[in-house]
Amino acid sequence: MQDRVVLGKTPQEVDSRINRELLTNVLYTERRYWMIVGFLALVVALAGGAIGYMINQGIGVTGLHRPVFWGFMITNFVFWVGISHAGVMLSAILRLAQAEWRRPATRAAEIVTVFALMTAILFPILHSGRPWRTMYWAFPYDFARGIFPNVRSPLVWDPTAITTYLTSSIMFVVVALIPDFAVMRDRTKGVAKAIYRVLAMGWRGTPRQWRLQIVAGFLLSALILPVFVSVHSIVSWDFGVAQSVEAWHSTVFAPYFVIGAVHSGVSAVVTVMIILRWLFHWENYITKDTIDSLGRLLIVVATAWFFFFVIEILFSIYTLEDAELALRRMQLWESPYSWLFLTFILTGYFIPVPLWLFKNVRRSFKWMLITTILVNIGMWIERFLIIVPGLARKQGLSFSWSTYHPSIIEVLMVIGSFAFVSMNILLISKVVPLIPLYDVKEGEILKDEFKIGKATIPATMREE
Amino acid sequence: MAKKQVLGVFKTADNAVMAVDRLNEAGFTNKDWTVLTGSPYPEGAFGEWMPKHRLYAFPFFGAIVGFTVAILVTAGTSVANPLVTGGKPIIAVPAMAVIVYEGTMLGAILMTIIGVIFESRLPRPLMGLYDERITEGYVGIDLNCPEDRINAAEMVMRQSGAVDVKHQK
Amino acid sequence: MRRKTKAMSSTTHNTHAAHHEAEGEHHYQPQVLTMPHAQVTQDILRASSTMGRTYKLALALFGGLFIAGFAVFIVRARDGFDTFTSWAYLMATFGFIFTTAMSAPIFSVTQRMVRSHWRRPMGRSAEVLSVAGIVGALMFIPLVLLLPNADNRKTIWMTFPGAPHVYELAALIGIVALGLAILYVSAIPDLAAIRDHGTGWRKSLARRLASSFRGTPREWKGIKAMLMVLGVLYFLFLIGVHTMIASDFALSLVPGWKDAIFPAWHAISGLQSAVACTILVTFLLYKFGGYKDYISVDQFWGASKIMLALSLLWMYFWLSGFMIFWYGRQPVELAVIKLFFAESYRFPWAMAVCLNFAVPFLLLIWNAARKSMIAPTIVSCSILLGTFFDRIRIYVGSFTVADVRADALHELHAGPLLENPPPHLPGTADVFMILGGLGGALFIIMLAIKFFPPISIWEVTEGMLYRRKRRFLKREIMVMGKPD
Amino acid sequence: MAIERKPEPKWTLVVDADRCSGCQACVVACQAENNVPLNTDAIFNQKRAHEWIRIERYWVSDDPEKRPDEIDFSKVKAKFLPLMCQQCENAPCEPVCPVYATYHNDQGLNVQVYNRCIGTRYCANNCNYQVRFFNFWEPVWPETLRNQLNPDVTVRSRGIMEKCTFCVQRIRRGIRTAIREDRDVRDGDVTPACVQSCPTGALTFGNIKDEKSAVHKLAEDARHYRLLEEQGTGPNVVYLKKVDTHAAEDKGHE
Repeated sequence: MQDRVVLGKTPQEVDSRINRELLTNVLYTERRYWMIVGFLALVVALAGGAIGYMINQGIGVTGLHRPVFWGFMITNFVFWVGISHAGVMLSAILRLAQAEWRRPATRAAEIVTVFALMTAILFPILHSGRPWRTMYWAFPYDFARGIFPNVRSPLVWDPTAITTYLTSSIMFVVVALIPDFAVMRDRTKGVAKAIYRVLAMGWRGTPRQWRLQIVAGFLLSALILPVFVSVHSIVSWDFGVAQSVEAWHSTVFAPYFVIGAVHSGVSAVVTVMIILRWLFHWENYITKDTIDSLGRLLIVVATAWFFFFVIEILFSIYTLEDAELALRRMQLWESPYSWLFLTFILTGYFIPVPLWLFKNVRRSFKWMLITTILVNIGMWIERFLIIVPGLARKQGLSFSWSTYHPSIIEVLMVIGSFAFVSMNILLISKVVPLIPLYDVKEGEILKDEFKIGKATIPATMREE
Repeated sequence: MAKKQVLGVFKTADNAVMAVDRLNEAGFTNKDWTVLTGSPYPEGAFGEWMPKHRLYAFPFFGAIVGFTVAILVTAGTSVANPLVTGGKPIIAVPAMAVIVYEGTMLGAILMTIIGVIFESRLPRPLMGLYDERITEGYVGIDLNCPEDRINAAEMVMRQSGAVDVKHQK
Repeated sequence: MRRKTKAMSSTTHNTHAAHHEAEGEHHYQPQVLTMPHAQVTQDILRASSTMGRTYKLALALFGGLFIAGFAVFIVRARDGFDTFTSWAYLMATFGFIFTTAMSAPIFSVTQRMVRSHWRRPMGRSAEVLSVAGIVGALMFIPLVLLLPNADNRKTIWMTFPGAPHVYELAALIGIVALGLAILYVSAIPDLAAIRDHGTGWRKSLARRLASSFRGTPREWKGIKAMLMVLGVLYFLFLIGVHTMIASDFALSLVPGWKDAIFPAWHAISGLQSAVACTILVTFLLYKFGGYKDYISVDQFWGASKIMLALSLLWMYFWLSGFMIFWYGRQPVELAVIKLFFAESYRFPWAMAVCLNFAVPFLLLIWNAARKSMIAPTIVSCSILLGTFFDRIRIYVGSFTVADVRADALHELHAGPLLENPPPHLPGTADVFMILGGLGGALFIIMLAIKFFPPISIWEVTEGMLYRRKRRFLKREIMVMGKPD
Repeated sequence: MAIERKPEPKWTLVVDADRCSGCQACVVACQAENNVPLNTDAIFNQKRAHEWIRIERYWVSDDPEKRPDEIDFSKVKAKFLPLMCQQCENAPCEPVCPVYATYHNDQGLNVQVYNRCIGTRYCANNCNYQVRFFNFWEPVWPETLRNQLNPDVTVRSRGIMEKCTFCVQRIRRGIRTAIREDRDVRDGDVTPACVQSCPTGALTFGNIKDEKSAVHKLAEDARHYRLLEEQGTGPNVVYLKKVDTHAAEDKGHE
């Protein structure tokens, strides 16, 4: 049973109500909002301190050493790139599939993408030995000496892919924002009005403008999907191409990472939306149906991810190579990795997915919040378990096998990154509505229903 | 003679449609008026005039540009700085392919954005006649009519239930 | 309900595929069937029970091919099963049938899960294709016997008892059974229709199969639930079987070839070809089957989007495997690249890339092409042909190596294949076996579509309930019901 | 200047595992020659020691099939594997560097450009032999040692990679002499610190392209093998098997 909220009788009622309810935070802000933002800002400041200390002292302050040269920071980088795959996944695929329930969900998801990606980019730079010289890492500007980046290096592919993805997703958001800027232009006063006036670019809402909005939505979705797939594939190749780390040198990495990213990303979006729903009173928009459908989607995604997880392990151990077995032994049986692995596989799959099979779990905000957070705990650990053990058990030269303990600095950075993303999402929610107004209004227009015998069937008008 | 804008604001889409029909009877064509709505209506819901847009051309153009630039940059830099690494060829096609791909997509997407803004005739610094109630769910009919017929047009709109009608001074 | 304007427009549209293009407005109108239920039943039953002359000729031809192929098979089987190469092309043919017809039901399964409306006239043709599994199973048995024991070589079976033969057979029989089960369950209501309105042997057979289906809400609920369960099972099973066959008949026969994505890629090309052959069948039904009223461009449009996506995935999966090998440059990896892509089997690979990726991509990125009937059909043909070349590349390639390096199957890093074996070209006998296999599959499929209505009556009529037209302000628009 | 030498020499190091007594003299010599930062206790315990050449010691039981708890420790032997940068032909560490800080020069050397390096540490991850070292801290020398720093060798700052260079400074000097005397380089022109200091003569260095050179002959030796050969890295360091009853042990490194 879909529980459709009736927002009003006349168009005026509906639209003004949507404007009122979805612009609350933009037009009027509650105190608890500032309290939360303030707290997050504190955490971010702390992490900032840690970063400063690291840049000043050198990478020595981390727990990294030979042969574990990559640790928490890269794990976190991969994790955030993963989260960033939610936005496009949801808004693009669901828009192409013309899923009605996507309407309230899209923008929040895209915003998560943008900020997750921005945060992700920081880490490889901070993580490098001399962050202040990373300019020539990505940009071929040194014509004077004719020295350029090495096209063959995955670490050059990364910046290309991520900049492309970041630019596209920002544009994706901005284009969809124009009509909503117009709404705010008409609602605000004074300076704000002037600013929104500029941002809205003189939008009036003619049929042609709307048409192009919608066409652009489809077109950009179709264009951005291949980018989104490529980004995490390239991130996965940072590891995959490394032939000397047998645990990494697996052909399945690209799709495995992508689907894993979608798994964690969509979960993150659900988490974020449930929290925002509580914070901004979105009861009429983020309904049980929304998270129910998201839950169903998650079951499929999670299971697909699990399939890749299984073949990744199966096809790496079936040749029974010493180094490979040593690695897996460490991953599965040696503390602390054994505990991490257990936590990961339980929280990443075996707790949430069976729960999602129950309708009343999928339709309960509390449970979806819990399960989706669990998933992301699991997926963070998954990245860690892919990156670190592989390095700790590299090749047969067991003389320099080792293990890794993160330092407090790295831990602070990781925590900070979470605070940073959340803070940014909250701050942006002060200037733009995180639920696309016009999309919801369109949904209201297209809503319809008809009777079959005694049953009333909820329906929607379809232009195509 | 000089044309002036007349804007009628209607409570419901039905009234707007009624107004549109009457205007057409009164000798205006659907090229003279356009509809202003606060949210997208199905195409052709008002029998409005919808000139074809060329949005689809933009991404292809962008893709071609992006592709060429990316090829030049990747091939150029590898040739300009020909250092052997790991026994790989100087022009390493699979590696270049990755970057060229990203370049192509970036070009396509950026051009699409430009296309959207250009094709929807934005930015439009002088908005012309507008009413803030439109983003509240009211429907506006923006008629472009010769000065001597302004009153007639306003009359028509009022008759078909416009809550408010204004025109350029 | 806000903005209710006029009452439902009661204008009925007797629809023809081309008709809605002639609809007044310049925007696209999906097909909405509004003819009475009885007419649907009559039309489809009539079409599915008439056999034209060409049909009979084709049937005879395929039957003959099958028998010829079988004879050749017997002759060759007398020399025993000790060399891989002599059975390579049989394997390739099996691989092809398995990747196309036997994987086809996945299309109807997935589309039913996402409750798409356009799929309704297509689903059954996908399911009917699963009968090819019977021929497939026949071909598979000797091939399994060919496999060496898994004990002293590197296979995914490690040291399971009876591997791989037992599991392979079980898996294949399982997938065939599931496919037929889906076909049967989804056909029950239509069989009931045949029972009531059919004639002759169809009537009597349908009576036995449809048993006492009367169409109570409970029965409908049961059928839908059953289809859902079978569908999920089928999906999981199909991916699994693809993985097993890919790894046992290709991966583990090439020493040192360690490639985790290969099975997944095999499965992807399975999905791609599944859509392809469904589209092809739908087109044939439209052209020659006499189902013009029930098949419209909607089906092709919807399916070709999926086909485009899958073609991109096909390339992507391959690339993500190739990139690792190209970059790794370990001797084994270089050897594999040489064998399958760069040297020995360069030609079939080139064909596969063109037909499975280039053609679909270049044609289907154009909406105009997707929204036509002919373009998706051309693409489907090219994909099927490409898949055939590709299967030859994979299986013949691996089998030749298995003969050359039988000594090294147990090794860890078997090093480069001693000398890269030359491509193994088909002899006359091989050609006969290929044709025989394909002929058998087509023969049984053609028989099946004359018993099971290839257009599902109940799904079409159900669809009629949920797609309606109404006026909205000044235009006509389709309203789609969303039952749950 | 080495560029116009025809034919370019191809430098090769031969390590005779049978002669190695694990005395670590090479390690010390390398440390002194190449301004390798001091490995204090603290740094060593952080597992961040710099050892451009290191002696890997493996305990070899009498029977590889035995589990540790069954091994008869009276029969266990130590086995030494001097390990330095293998200057691979297909060096996995090279292509992954985004800024060309490491590449292959035309004398078969895998060179490290300190000024270019930004310390992504990707090369170290992608090195099969784990012979690349990262400067986690700014290297410091006590006042007393300042004067022993080798003026021919850069002192690496914090945040960059470094590794064995086959004593490139000595190679350059050797080539310069050869050019001055207008002849091709021959044995004795170039002797890396480790080779020079090895008391048992386990290490031999030279130009493998030169038929008369010692390394050329040794590389043909029946005992020769290259480390992790199946990885296809094509090392320029040749090892000579240890002659003992437990030849099978070498599997331990493969």
